[in-house]
Amino acid sequence: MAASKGFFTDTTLCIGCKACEVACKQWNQLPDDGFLFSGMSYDNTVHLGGSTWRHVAFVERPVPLNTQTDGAFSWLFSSDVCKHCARAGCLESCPTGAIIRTEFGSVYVQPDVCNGCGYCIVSCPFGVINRREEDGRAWKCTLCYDRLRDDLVPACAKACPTESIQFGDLDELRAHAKERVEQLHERGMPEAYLYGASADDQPGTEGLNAFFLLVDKPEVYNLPPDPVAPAKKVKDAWLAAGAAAAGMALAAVGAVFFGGHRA
Amino acid sequence: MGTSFGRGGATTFPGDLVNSDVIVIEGSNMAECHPVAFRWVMQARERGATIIHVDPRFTRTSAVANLHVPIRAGSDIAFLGGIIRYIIENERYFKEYVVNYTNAPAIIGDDFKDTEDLDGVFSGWDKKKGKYETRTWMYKDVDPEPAGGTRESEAGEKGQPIQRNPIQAEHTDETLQHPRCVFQILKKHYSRYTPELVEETCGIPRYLFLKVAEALCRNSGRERTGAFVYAVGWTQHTVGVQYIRSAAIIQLLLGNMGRPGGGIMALRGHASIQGSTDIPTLYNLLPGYLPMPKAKHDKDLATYLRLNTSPSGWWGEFPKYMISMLKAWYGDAATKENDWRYDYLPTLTGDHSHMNTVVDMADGAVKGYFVMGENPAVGSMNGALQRKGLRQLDWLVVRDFQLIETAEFWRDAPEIARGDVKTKDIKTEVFFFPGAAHTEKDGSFTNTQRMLQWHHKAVEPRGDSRSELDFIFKLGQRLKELYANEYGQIRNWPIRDMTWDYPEIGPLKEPSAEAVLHEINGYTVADRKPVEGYSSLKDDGSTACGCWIYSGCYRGGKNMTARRKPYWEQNHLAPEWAWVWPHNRRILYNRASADPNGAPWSERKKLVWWDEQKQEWTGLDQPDFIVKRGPSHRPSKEARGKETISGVDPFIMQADGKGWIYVATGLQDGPLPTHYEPQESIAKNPLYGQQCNPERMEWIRKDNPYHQPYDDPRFPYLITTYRLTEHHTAGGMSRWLSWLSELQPEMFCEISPELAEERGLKNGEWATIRTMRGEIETRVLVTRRMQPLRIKGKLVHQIGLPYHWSTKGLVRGDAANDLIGFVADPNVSIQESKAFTGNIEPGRKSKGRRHATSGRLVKKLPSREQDRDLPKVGHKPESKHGYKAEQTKEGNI
Amino acid sequence: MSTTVRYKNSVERVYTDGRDIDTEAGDLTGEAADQRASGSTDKHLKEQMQVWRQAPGPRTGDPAYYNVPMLNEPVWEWAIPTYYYVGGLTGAALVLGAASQMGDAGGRKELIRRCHWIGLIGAGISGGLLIYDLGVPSRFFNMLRVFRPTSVMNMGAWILTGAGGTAFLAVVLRGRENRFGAAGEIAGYLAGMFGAGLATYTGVLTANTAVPVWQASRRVLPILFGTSAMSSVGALFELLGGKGEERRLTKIFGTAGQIAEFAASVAMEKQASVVPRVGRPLKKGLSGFVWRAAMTLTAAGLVLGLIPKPTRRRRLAAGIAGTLGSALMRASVEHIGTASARDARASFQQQRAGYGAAEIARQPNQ
Amino acid sequence: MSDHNGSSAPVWPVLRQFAKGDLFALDGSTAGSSRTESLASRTKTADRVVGSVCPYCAVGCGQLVYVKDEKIIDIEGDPASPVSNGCLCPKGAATFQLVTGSHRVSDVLYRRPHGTEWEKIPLEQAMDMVAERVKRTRDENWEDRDKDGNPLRRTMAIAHLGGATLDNEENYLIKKLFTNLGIVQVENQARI
Repeated sequence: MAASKGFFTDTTLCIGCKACEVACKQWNQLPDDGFLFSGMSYDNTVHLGGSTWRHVAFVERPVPLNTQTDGAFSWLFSSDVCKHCARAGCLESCPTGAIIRTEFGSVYVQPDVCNGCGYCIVSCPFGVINRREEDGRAWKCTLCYDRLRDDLVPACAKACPTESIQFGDLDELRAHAKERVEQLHERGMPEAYLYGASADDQPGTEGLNAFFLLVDKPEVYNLPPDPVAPAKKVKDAWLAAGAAAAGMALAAVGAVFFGGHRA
Repeated sequence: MGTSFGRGGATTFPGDLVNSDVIVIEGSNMAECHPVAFRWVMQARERGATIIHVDPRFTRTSAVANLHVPIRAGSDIAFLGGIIRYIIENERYFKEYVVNYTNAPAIIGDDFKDTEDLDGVFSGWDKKKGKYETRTWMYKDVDPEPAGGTRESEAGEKGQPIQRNPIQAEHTDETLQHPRCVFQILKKHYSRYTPELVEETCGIPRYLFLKVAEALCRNSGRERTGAFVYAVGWTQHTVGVQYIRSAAIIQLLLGNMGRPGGGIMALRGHASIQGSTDIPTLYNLLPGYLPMPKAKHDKDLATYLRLNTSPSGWWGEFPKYMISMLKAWYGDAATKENDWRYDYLPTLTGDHSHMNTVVDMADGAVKGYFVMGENPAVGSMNGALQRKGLRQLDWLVVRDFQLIETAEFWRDAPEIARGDVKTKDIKTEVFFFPGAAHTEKDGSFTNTQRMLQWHHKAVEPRGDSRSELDFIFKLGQRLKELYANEYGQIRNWPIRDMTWDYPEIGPLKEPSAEAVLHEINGYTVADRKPVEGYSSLKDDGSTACGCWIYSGCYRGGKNMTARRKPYWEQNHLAPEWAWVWPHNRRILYNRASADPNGAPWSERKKLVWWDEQKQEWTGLDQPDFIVKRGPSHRPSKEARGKETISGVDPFIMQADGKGWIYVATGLQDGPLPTHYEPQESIAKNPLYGQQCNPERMEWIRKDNPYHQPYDDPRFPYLITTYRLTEHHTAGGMSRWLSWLSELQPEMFCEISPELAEERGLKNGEWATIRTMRGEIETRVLVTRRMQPLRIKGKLVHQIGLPYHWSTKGLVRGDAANDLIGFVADPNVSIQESKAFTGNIEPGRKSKGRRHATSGRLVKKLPSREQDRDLPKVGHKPESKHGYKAEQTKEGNI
Repeated sequence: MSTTVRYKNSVERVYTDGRDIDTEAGDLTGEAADQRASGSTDKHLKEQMQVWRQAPGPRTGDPAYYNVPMLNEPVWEWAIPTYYYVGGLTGAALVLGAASQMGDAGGRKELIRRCHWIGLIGAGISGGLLIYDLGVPSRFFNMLRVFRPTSVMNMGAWILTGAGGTAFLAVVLRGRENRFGAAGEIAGYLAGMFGAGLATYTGVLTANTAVPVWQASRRVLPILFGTSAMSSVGALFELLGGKGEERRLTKIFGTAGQIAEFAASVAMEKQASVVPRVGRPLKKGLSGFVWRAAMTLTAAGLVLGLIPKPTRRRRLAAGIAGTLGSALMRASVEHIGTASARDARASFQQQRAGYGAAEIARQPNQ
Repeated sequence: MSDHNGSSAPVWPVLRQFAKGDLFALDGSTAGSSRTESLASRTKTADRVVGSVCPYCAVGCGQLVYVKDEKIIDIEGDPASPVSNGCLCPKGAATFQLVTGSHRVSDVLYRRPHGTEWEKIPLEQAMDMVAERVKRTRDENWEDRDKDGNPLRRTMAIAHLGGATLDNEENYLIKKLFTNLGIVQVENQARI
């Protein structure tokens, strides 16, 4: 198995150009997501979806960043992507085996297997994977599985003009990201932190293979503050199901016992 | 820039911005419009450089800059002038650099009067002609060549006549104390550009202004450098050239030119826009910034050469370039006896630039029009007037990828939709030819850093798609055939004699682009061997060269522009990647990176230096200097041409080898940048009685109405236009692509929450925007990124409008340029689209009216034209075109 | 496909297939090159997305991103809640069938036969509903491609297959006078076991998602679904109008189910509302209304069924109310989930309140 | 089940699970299809890779054009370029759609005077027609000298616009041909 690969998206380097969105569409030959004016700053793709595997969020805040020497305003950009979680909700919920863990540690949907059951869609704690109505199958970022097979960098990371999207071996990325946060703290940006860089940061997913450096609350970027792979809690439900099944059996037997022979 | 430093091209390249300690981005939204070049700015920031963005809007560039300075659109000279004053008053200039490498010590003639003396006008205004007589601006005791000096500068855009006598200051004062020296004149000129005035003019609070000035000063000198970055946010004004001049002055004062991390980076918007001025599809130039002959002056070759050859500086080589070009064009037909067929060239009688062509078109004087890879019906000002012009043509040829608005102006235009104009009433015959893409043809682009890069043909064009090369070549062949029986007439001889024998290659028998490049590079006539560079060119007809500044790009028969040695195998200047003019020099004027003695100013900022041992200039870059000329060299009095360049003259294209803080000759509208208000402003000029640039080009005609100069009650808001990362200019290359269209799917305007409140506008809903030229509807983005400015206690609101959309493509919307009138900078005829006034109201109330076709949109008010100009400047007569007819029809020449 | 863009000044309409690649000039072989895009818009995006009408700026203290849903909402339409109902009914009937096989089952022959038939037909309908709802129905059998215990749906597929298979065997073999009869008898019991799974796993399936209200209700949902399955069986037999032993027996089973279902509903409301924002869809809006309606119908069914001396009419009414209540309960759970997924703040507040991953850390046994 | 593994592994992943003792079937090696197994980047299959330059703005980012069977299969940044290090902006990244898009017209179209529709005409015919019109317009509107007798040698009735998106070689031929026809109104985007 090859070393685990992933993305480190450093939002302090993002200029919101959306090259990643287009490079992704180009390489994967995805269709557009509709020509809808959202009114949400410069974000007209709004969210990740079946046909949008990279999405840049635009956050207009009435507070400055600490590195800005003046002003009472800041504009944050963040290129969102499938997180390829170490514990991936979609993967664990997929009933067909269409979603697999690859040799690069990424989570991949096999379009030739997926039957479009839609279960992964509600199982993703980040709202990443989605179906396109006319197509029926579930789609999301593949971490450019095809490119990785040939030692190529994923299309978005390659296109990114400012190295906001960094691709590489996960261990190295994590080490680098840690240094980067320290560097930013030194430079007077104490608000910088890593999102999902490790299992410690994000126990619910046991760490993201595509993690982020953020400068505001995750919610500001439409990211959950404490996501959890649903299967981590499923034991409770199975126990309840067991109890319900037992109760039902008991009720049935009871009904037979009490309702049976009296007549 | 041409007039300040000698060449109009960007003096550096984006990659070198990494070495900057401070980068001021003004008049450019670099992160949005040039994201990949911005890569280097981000790297500089990460290395600790301070990034400052001065812009009316808080853009994606501002978002990642250390400091955003909101400015009133159209007030940049006041701001930059304020910085100049700050540098001088606080003695923060790089004295050794200024004294040695600039014309600051030069003494100016006694007749010169500054705008300070004449309330906003320089000496020499000719009321009758409506233009300056620039003689009084000259150095003391230097007699400029009378009127005829017509050699154009290498201005990146339209070059200007520069009078090329030995313009070397006769008198200098190296102590910079003489009251008539450039330095003192400069000091006086900007003495009123105080922080208070900057605040009052630009809406920039004092403390912010001081932050910028201090950051620039702090990062200059031997150890540190700063760079300026601009784009069309500066050029598209009635004083556009002077905006750039202001930055040039700052960079010269701070000693930032020719040094790593310094310079002025001009960012251009099209793949080969630099190339299309170098090898100009511009009326006033021949390839390599050789001027087109002027009817009145350049009657024969001898006169033309005399008027254009500079007795000092590099332009002393002029005849070699001109004769080699004629030789390339006319081959054997060009002989010494027939003046190399100079008499084949058509001549100019005035300004024949685009906007004049359009009004001529609208008046029926132009019959046939070729449009190739451009969409003027959307991308040009006053779209309705543009389209009116198209309707008057007999025939129109459009070459593009798809049916753009210009190709279908007769079918799909606002005035057609409205019914003001009927398709069947339009007589124009239209030919649409599908163009080949860059992947379907060989050829070179010249990028913003003057780099020629070759793109190879990957696949054959499909269907009837052809390259422009093929189209023009075959059109030429046909015309040669058509005229074959009419060579009795002299006027047809150029067609007969024009060399047009490029090898035809491939299945489509296309002309070989490499053969054309070979001709551009130049060759020795006898054996057709490519020349090594422009220093090999001769004025005896033994060499031919299509464009002398590109000479060397095909050196040794090798296509240098196709070189692709990976950057990691060479230094950061990457000299073996493609080819840069001139002579593969990456940073211009790099002689200035060394001190007068030839040693680098500092280890940290070394680039080119004098090697005592080898007795030559050496370093990381190709020296932009005469390699063997030592720092101690001083020319003799008798020296002529390039022999006049001394060892301490880094600006070798300038007649005196110095960086020009003060432009004694070469500009139409003054030797020093002066703050003038835009044609349509929200404020009276706070500095001078003269409101606008007196030399600006106006087109006073019914289909091009102007608002009142300021305080027009009908149009209380300032509007500025721009583009977005997600689209490309007029949209011909982006609105048809779904992957780009979905990212910015509709036309919108950007306004502040305060303006939204004032006018009852809501985010996401509709607004109607009006000027006298037209009315459009847009979606509304309410954002704190648009910040109202407080000017003299009054809130000034600005409206931002991207201009990508029109009636065709996947995503559509009204075209912003339909709002803008024709008015332009006098030096380069570039229109003012970055600052004008208008009004906004909520809702979709536009009826799609355009003044040019639907008549008046708003109630009539007195024009108050007199408020734009002082009485002594005069009033412009309403003439055929209405522009200062004297000036532009005859006077410019 | 075509879409008309709201631009009134154009003559031409806009056509795009989403990529617009001329396949003579460019190759379409990328990963998603065959993703079909007949409509211009991701349907769900379009439904959810409304043009933002305010000046941007996240709310301090309780930020969100333009109120854009953080999660994707369920793509399941009517077929899946219907399947929940039918599957539940099937499962509970098989459980009852198996229980009825016990002891002296002579008098319950008809009941057992009916239960097995309900199991067989119900499993068939369930399969049909699932196939109908799949994005790519032809790939239904991919459900059995792997055995993936982490996937509740995969388990469900095996359970449904097992339930259907054993119900089939029970129907075909049971009662025969040979070895096959014994096998049929065993199949009946097995069917009961599968049935218990079938009737309750759907609750686990729903709970095992990122949808905040479902996740918060995970300890109740399987019980709710199981008890509701029981009440549906009771209601169905009311409708079928069984007699004697069958009637008594199913009445007890169904009534127990209805009482438990009602109790589970109340418990769910409480569980879900630990974080008020999470429980909101149960109380507000259309989803809240549907939820209440389901509870009311279930209660009505229960009350009608408990009135002494039942008439045929009253039994029918009780059966209809119970059936509708059960079915509507499943539909409302679906609806509540959709509403919850659309509310990004439900997730945010749930997780901020310590009910994200932090909840697991607080449970040392997990 | 569409799986068809070339290898000896069982076709049905459940059997693979048994064989490997894999209880969960999460891993690609168990649940992968044959397509997944043979997945590779399409650029690998290119017949040739052609060096190019981005056609949008003037930064001049390097591009690589991948061609297979005379079709373009991909266009992306050239990592070797000192200008761009392989990066592209959104427009540059959309170049593939720009050059292979179905929006491109590949016929010559003609709109006759007062016409309401386009007509397709052959390229050669169109070229002849344009050449004829250039000649006629030039001949009819020739200016030999101005009123003072200065040489003009030109026609002001024909103009040209465009060049900043074109190649240097193209601009050169445009300038050369038009200047020699006496057309001086040659302009481009640099002014716009």
